[in-house]
Amino acid sequence: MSESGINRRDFLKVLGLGGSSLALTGCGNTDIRSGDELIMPNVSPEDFVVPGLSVFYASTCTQCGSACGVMGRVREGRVLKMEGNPQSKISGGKICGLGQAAVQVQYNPDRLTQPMMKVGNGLQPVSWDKAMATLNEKVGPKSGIKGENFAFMTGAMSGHLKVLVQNYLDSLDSKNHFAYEALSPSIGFAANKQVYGVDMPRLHFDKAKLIVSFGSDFLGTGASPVHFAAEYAKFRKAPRGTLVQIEPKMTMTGANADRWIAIIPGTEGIFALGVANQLLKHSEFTNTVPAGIASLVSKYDPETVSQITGVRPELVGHVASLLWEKTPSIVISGASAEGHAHGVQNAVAIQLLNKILGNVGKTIDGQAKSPFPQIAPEAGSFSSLKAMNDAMGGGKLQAVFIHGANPVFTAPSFMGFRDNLRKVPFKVAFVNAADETAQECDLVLPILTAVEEFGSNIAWYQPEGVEITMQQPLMNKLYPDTRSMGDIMLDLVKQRRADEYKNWPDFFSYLKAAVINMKPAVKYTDTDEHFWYDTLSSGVIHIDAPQEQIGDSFAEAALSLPEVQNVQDPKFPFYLVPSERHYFRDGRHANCGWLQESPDPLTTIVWDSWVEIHPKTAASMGIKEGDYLEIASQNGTLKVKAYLFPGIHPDAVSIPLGQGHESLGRFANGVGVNPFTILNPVFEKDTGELAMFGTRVSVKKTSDSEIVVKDEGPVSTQMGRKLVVTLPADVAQLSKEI
Amino acid sequence: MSITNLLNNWSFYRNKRPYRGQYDLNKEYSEYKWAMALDLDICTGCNACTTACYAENNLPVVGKKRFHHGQVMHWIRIERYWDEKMVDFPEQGASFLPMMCQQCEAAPCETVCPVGATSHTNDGLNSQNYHRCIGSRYCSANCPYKVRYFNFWNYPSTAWPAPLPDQLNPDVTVRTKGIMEKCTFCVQRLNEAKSRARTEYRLVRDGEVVPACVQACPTSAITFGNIVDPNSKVAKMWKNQQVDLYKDLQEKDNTVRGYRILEDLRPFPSVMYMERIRDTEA
Amino acid sequence: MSKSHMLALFTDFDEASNAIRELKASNLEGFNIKDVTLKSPIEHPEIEELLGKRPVYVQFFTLFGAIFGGLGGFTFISSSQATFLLQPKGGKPVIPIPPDMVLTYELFILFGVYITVLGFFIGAKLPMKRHKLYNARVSEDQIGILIKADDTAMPAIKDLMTRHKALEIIGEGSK
Amino acid sequence: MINTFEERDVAVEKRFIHKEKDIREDIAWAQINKDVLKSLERPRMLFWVIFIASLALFMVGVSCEIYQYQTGMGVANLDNPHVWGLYIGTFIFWIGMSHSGTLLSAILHIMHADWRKPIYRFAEAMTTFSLMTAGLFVMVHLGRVWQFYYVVAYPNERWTWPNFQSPLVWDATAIFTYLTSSMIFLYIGMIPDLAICRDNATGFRKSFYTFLSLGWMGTDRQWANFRVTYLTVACFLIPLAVSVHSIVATDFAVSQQPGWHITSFPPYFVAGALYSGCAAIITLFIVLRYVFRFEEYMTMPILEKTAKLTFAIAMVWTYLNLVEYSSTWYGDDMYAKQALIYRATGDFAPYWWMMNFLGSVVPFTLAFKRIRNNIPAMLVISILLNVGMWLERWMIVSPTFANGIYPWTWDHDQWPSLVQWGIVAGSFGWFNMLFMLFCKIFPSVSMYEVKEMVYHRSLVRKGTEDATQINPELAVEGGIAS
Repeated sequence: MSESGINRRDFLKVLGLGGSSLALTGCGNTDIRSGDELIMPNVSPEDFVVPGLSVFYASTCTQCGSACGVMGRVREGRVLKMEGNPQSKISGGKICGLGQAAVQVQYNPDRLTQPMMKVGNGLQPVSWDKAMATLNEKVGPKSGIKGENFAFMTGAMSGHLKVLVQNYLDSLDSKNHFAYEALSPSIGFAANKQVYGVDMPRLHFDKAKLIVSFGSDFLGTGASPVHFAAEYAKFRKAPRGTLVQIEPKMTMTGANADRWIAIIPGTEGIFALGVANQLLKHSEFTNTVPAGIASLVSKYDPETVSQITGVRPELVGHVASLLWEKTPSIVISGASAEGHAHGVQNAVAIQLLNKILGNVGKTIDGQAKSPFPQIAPEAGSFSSLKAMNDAMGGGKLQAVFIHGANPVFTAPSFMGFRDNLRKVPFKVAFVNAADETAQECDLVLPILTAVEEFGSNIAWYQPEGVEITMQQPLMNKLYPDTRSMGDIMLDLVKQRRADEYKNWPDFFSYLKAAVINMKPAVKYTDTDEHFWYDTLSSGVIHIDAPQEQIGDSFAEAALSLPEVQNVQDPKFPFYLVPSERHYFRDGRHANCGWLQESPDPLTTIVWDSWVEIHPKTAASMGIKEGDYLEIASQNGTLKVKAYLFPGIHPDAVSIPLGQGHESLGRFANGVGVNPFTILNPVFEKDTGELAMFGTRVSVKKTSDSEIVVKDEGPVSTQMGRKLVVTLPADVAQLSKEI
Repeated sequence: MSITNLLNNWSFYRNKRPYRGQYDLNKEYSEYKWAMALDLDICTGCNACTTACYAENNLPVVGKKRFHHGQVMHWIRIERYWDEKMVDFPEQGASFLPMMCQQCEAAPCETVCPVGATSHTNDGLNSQNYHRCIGSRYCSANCPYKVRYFNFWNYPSTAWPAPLPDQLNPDVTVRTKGIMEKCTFCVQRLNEAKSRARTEYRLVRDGEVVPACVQACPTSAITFGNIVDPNSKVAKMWKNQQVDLYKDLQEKDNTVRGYRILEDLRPFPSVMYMERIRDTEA
Repeated sequence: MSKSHMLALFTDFDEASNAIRELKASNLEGFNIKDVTLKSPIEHPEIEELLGKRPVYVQFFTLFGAIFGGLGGFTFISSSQATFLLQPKGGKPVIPIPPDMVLTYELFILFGVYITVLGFFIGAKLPMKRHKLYNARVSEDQIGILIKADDTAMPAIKDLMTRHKALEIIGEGSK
Repeated sequence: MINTFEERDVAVEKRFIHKEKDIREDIAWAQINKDVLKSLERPRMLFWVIFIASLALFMVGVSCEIYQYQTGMGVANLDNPHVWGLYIGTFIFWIGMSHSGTLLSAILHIMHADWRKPIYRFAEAMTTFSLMTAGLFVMVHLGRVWQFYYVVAYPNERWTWPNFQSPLVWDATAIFTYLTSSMIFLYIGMIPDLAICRDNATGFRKSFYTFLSLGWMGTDRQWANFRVTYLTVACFLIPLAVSVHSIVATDFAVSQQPGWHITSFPPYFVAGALYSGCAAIITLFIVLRYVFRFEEYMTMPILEKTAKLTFAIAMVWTYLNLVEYSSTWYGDDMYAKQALIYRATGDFAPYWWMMNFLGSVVPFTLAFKRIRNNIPAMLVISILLNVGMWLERWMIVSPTFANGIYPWTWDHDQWPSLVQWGIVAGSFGWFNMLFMLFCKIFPSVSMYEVKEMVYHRSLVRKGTEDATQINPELAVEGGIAS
């Protein structure tokens, strides 16, 4: 046996592997790692592993902030596929493509597999012992670091990990928790706060007969796309609701609208006031708003509105009459209406329509109030990035931790974030892959992916009650030198508060204890252990918490008229619409092959960035598809391929976000451009958030041209074939359908 | 292979054909015929089905260059059409069409395959036998929907850098270069459900098994099931939409939405689409 | 009585045919017209006729081959299809007639040609060893008459050939 | 004065023979042997140059194929709707070329057109070799060529058979039948000549030809069997040739794709095949005539007759082409009409128009006697016609993929890669190589049949001189002696 180079052990390994990778064997692709633990489970399976049978474990998808309950299909100790968890009210058993890609994050070939430390200009691998020793040295109790000199940047956060982060900051006596999301809902929250008194009301699309959406891409990128998609499906069933979308660039939601209206970016509020003006002429609505507001609104007659917004005047009355006819309705605002200097005002003006129509309480009401404020979600904001950037720039910070955010990539270049970060003596990144931010850090710690990790999550949009979605590992950790973020945080907390946390050797035990503490809230009667396992197996803790009351009164002061600078800047004549792709968001998952190859729904472009430009504008400038255009703002220039796209306002150009990575991995690096870099320093006045849609650009055609790689063929219509047939809504008899 | 067999069963061989419920030639009628109903009005074009298909069926990620060359392997693709009468803006949105193998009853691909690598299964699927395929690509040439995807490259050696192969679904083979592949209605799931049902002396229940795209679809726009079972949801929907699997031209009211794509070519597809609705008054 | 061979070569084809005509009429003892073999560089149907009825059977091979190919082909194809029930082809019966006819037709021709050629080899007795009296000039421009006859008749035949201006007369002994 | 039919016949013959003497009837038979056998002798330098060039071209194709075999069909730059490309187009081209040999040897044989005799041998060789080339393309085209034997109906323990409904299986069967039958036909017709070679060869070549000539002695019995066999096989070959290209046409015609699903495709393909074959014969005629100094046998009147035949077939092809266009244009098939418009205006338009020009306009030059008798002009025209016919096959295959039924998958990028071009070029190298080897190993002019031709011409002349001769054609084949 030994002569042939195979011993019994290897033979068994091959046998064990054979079953699962038979498919690969035939293709010469088999990868037998000698002595690897991956081989063993098949020979002597671990508990719950039945070779050949797949088991579904409930967990939570952390690919975006919606916290959908998911199930991981596990076979032979490997997680293979994500499915929706039917017990989750958020996902309803469904899942989006971004969630599917969680397994590609897990098995990503470019994952960071061991701690790295900055040596010279490059990162060098170090052991965990060395890494933790360094951490202790720099921020440990003996380092003498003060609270104000330390900052912890995270992405949007919720659950018990957030508690640990908070506790760690507390132990340092630091208040510098910067929860940063590049695409945060903060402006909308601020507007909602003004109108309803809550951050986020609950939206009942299924109850509405008409949705008028001002740039809200709720099907693609909103608060909870999978949940809203299910609501949308109900909304489209008999009696079929009508969707009107008003936005500068067609989003996926706009593509599904019955009526899509192109509008100059930033003037959505004016349009809403124009509609309000028309509505207030109906006697039923005259007393719904304070007289002061009514008189303010009255100056927005259709002609004026049309002049400002670029929308045909008759459409103002048309939308108003739709709202008049179809009740109950719901009017929502989204990113493209909110991302302006007057974003909150825009959103408030839009929400005014709900108030006039009396939708509050019918299609809009309060979310359930979570009984556990300490684990409540922190949605993140841009202003925290700004605050941290200022602190760094002022040289106040001695050490920063960064987790769940990639600010070097997403911070606009005018902030000089990279340079400011370099001023900080000690930077630590907790990452899955060595992204742009990690490249700048002194210590880069590889943490477990979401499918290897325990955790708890609460979404900031809760469809029904409060749903705490539990995260449990769907498989053993793939790389021995990666660590749980929870464990690291616990270790860090123990640096200073060892006594308080001595009962919990690891994050698992901490989480378990914390979850069991919630038992009373769910009125669970069995033992603690049962509660824990029930929670894990169902994946969700559902709490029937009472709804928050939302404000019904609309203070006159709440509405200040949107100031629209509809001034043409001859140097920068175009509005830049940095569009959020539904599977890319801020670009953190750009290194997944599936997502790169998943065509953009509207342009069907893959593996690239592009600039959408209206065919008419393009024709006037002599631009053809594939021509490289120089899109220049005050803060930078991008060279992007043109794609002629009819669903965009002729005065706007749109570049999708999420691409243009320099250091994320083989699938993302060098693909496309990053429009974050050219954003102008335009800030929302009330919140200080970055006005994403406030940038003006110039467009210059270059002589370069390259073919646009897309799924679409040379024609974009059906060429007379009966492929997608459209039936007028008044002919269809949906109520008779099954 | 004997002449007696031929003579004795001549009328059987001449008359029995794999449609009209005669998939299993040894039975009078078949127990299963998988079919779909796809509501285009609630399909949002979000591509969740496509990604789910990549995950379930070990579809390779081909990369930008090969995608450009049309060598992409998406078994289900979302097509986006603009209205032909569009003036300036697509005021009624876009038309999304998820297009996968239509599992035609009289499949144009089946008859032309020189080696019989694609054929009808007993439950009415249009199957693709990878081992038998020699890569003549005639099936794709004759497919009206162009939903067959050929392995132009040896994807197993390039598409999954380690450790991505760990994600591959062991129930589905990885296809090497030179063979044709296409949507199977997730036949691995169907077979598992069928054998599970058989061990329990019953038929597969409605909704017990669905393909990956159906399972993922956030709006539940796709309904899948056994159309032989009159109580299945899909059978009811087909009946309700007045689409008959075995008719090439449907006689139906103009208010119902069901139709099948390129029906006039008479492939008898097993996927019924339901017309997209637009509120023309909006 | 011993028999021997003799080859007479002619350049003038008319003379050669006259020689055969005369031989046929001569009724020599120990000689039969059936033992005359004509060897020529090109085919001479008119002279062959003089030699009497020497039937060719190739066409019967052809008939057999074609019928066998057609019937056998169809039987083979349809019975193969009848055993290949596992993989029915959408919408078509197990044994579809029109496509099978195409293949039947091809096999009809295939076997027709093959068996015809087989018949040719049998009929022409090919491959065979060359006769020892074969002369290469026969393949060039001369016509040869190979005669098998009793030794007693040989001189008379030789005489006849000489009379008809045979270019050369090669006997078995002369080599 | 012509008073009787007989007199008229004689007058016609006189005019025919004396005005257009397609071969000298006083040519010595030994001279024929000498001239033809000379072509088998040690070749000239030019031969080697061309041979090496062909071999190099073939090796280019082989390396491309090895690369494609190793890497996958993707290197051919085929893509998912556009799954067929030049391989299939060139495959049809070579199959088409093969029809010329059958036309000359079988059809004209039965029609007693004996001017074919000096040129049919190489035409038949062309048939065989172009079929062998076409067969290569079937292999090259397959994604998994190592499994090609699945197409063969061989008995196996799994009881699996090829799908007899598939036109590709018909193709395989038809091509196999045609290839073997035409090889047999070529060989049988060559046996008397092989005997001549045997009689004139020495050394190992003598044993080679002895083996191949099977002991042919030219006996009356052999000739009688030979005559019947040759005629019978010729009778089989004609419908076979027609069926082969009809079946290749059904590859397209039985499919549902626009631009392919056309009833007139089988005759159209057959006409195109004869057309390109005839043009190829003219090319090779001129080359052989020059290289082997066959001026005595491949005479100008024969070239002229071939040219006239080509012209006639070109017009048949043009007619069928127009039938295809007009039936599509006036038909009610949206897809087919769109595909036709695409051919004329889309990405392939330059090639499509060039194909129509070369195939339908250029042959009109053959209407002029001066051009027909101008050898350089004929060489150029014949090559142009074949370029046109090659384009035709490409224009049948590719535009349908690029603009088929389903608009979403209309092609982004259909230009064939260098690998495809390399393999196409390699096929010409392969064919050249085989053909050159053939010409050096086997007599490329049928000696015995030229002799027959000379013999019958001399008979006819004698007959016209004494005014008693009846129809010479009957004398040639019909077995009626004067």
